[in-house]
Amino acid sequence: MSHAFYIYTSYGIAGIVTLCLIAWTVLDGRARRRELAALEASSLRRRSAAAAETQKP
Amino acid sequence: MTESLAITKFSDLANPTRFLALAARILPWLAAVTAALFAVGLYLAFTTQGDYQQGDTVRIMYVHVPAAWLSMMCYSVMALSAIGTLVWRHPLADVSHKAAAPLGAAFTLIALVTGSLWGRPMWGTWWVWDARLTSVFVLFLMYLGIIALNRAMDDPSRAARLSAVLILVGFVNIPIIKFSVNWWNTLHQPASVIRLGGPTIDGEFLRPLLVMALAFTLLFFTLHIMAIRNEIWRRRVATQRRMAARLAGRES
Amino acid sequence: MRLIAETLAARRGEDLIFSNISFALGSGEAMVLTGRNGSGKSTLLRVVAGLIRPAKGRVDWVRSGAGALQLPGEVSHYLGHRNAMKPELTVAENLGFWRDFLGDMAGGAGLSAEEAAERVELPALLDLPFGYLSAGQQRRMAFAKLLVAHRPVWLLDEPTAALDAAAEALFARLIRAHLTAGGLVIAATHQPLDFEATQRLEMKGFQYAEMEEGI
Amino acid sequence: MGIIMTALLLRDLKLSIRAGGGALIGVLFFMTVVAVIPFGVGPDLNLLARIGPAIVWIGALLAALLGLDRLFQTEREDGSLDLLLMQEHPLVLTVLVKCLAHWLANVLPLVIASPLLGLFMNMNEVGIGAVMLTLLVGSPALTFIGAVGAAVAVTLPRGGLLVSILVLPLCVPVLIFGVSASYAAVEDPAPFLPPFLILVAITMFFAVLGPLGAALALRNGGD
Repeated sequence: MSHAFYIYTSYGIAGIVTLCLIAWTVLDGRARRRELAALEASSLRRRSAAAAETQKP
Repeated sequence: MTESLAITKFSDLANPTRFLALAARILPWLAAVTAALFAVGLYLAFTTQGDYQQGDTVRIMYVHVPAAWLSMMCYSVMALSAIGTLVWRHPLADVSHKAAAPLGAAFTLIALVTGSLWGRPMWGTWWVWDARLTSVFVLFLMYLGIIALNRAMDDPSRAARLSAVLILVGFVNIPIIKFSVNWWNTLHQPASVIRLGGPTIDGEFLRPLLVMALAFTLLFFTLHIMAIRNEIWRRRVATQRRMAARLAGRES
Repeated sequence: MRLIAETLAARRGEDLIFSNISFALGSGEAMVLTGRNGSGKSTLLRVVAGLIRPAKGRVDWVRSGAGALQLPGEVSHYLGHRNAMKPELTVAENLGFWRDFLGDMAGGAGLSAEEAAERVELPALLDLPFGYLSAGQQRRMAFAKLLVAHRPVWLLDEPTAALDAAAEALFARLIRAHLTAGGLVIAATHQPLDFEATQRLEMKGFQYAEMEEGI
Repeated sequence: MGIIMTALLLRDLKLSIRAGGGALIGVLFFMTVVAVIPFGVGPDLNLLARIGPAIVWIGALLAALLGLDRLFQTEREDGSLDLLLMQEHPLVLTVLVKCLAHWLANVLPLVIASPLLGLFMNMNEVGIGAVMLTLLVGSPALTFIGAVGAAVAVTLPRGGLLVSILVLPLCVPVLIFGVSASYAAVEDPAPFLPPFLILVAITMFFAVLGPLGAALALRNGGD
């Protein structure tokens, strides 16, 4: 009485769902971190530009 | 465990920045332990003997039961966080139940699919409106409803409070749903269906089951902490963007 | 290129809003609509844009040289009270969409989203969702929409409402540039804008006699 | 023209993904409605299998109408509708593309979810395939008919319910031929092809009539 198909399918689906979940969490985290870094960089740029302008005159 | 303790007891951890620091320290260890447990659990799951009655399909239980357990535990975690949101107005609690909802939905989905795959050779159809399966399906719909509610609102703190109310009402409702589904089911058909699991599990099956359950639980917490972190970052991005808009207005 | 209106009258529901309005506007000319609230400034602009059918009279877009006949609305930009931008999308996505969707008319070229944002002096906000912007910033970005696709006629309904003096001057500058390039502008405004209006049309509503005639 | 319409399609798809999960809500409604039926009629698998195609179709019909009232209303609220109306390219085409985007984002997920619900209703493989195929072919007609209702109700403050009331009677032919084609695939004596081809014809007919009617309504509903 071997039900290999059902067993492997259920492990396979469980694995796929879990992997998708992990991948989604990790990728979401990376995207957020990238956005934060970009914002950080742009605010730094703005701040330094503002500083340069105040120094000029 | 870490969050629920953190939420209720240590107000130090109220600070999201502290949470981020703590998460960064814990996460690698948690992930490593989870991976190790999964390795052991999967090894045990495929090497133990099959049941003489259910045959090899009992191996499906090693995934199904932990997923079903998680689907309920996750809802409890969300209910705790919802209390945190409504009673203590804890910022991390807001984030916690929002982050947990997709995880709960995913594990419930695994429980449903594996249950259906287990039932196919047992019952001869993919789906039976068995009391347990039906309750899990209703739980799945509730998870999706909470996710949809969270997505439908712009303002995160308002969304958190409203979905907290929904979560708590749902939590109170769960026993009633379970009872009525049971009643509905026995009303319509005699208990001819083989119950999932049951008390006749002996040690041979218990060991891989416990290891897998532990592995799944740790996986949930790892992902939960990561998702909370993502959510905190997402909110920071949003606030910084709004700030950038205001700053740009002032400069020009 | 001329925009000609003859004995226009318009109703909203059963109410007659205005009647017997005629004007002719040529290339490089601007007309300012003045008048108290409810005198029909917005309605006139919407009639010219083709969004409301006039109860009487007609508006024509006459172009020298042969070419396909076009409705006035099709050669116009319309900046109404609402900004026609989606709060969920970023400013760049909004401007990019209108640039692709509106397309350029013959005789001019639209700017890129970046250049347009540069013109309204808010280049830093391109990547932010439109909903994050303040009311004044949103209005400026809505104005930038006029720059991403070329249209000879600009119909502006209270373009500077809720804007500070600096932004008003900016809008006036952009309107002057459009006029110098041979464009036409019809603007309804309360406060005087700093560009040379060749025509001024004071909306007075309607005369009772006309209503009794049933126009 | 291609660029213009691609831009509109992409924008509408982006909006439906970003603006708070309209697609998710439709699928969720579909699942909930179908899942509630067994609680009403009881878990008798044979009965469920018999009524399955009809239930899945009705669920999909209701879910497809769910987000339709917002099709033009969001455009009107932020003023975009004025600009869509003013353009030189035909308004019918704009409406058609908006319908297409709405179908892709909100109705196609229903078609994809329908086999799952077929399993819940204990339908066999052929029946599930037939329901999915008829939904795939028939559901665009629902969107096209719905677009007329959405355009008529665009200026109404609470048009949502009204759109459903206006549109449901017009959807009856689609439902009749969709369900009868699905049953014909399962039950032997009835031929599958005639009702299926009529369904295809209905969809193609409304692909023309729907956008025309909606464009006409939008032109006349302006204020």
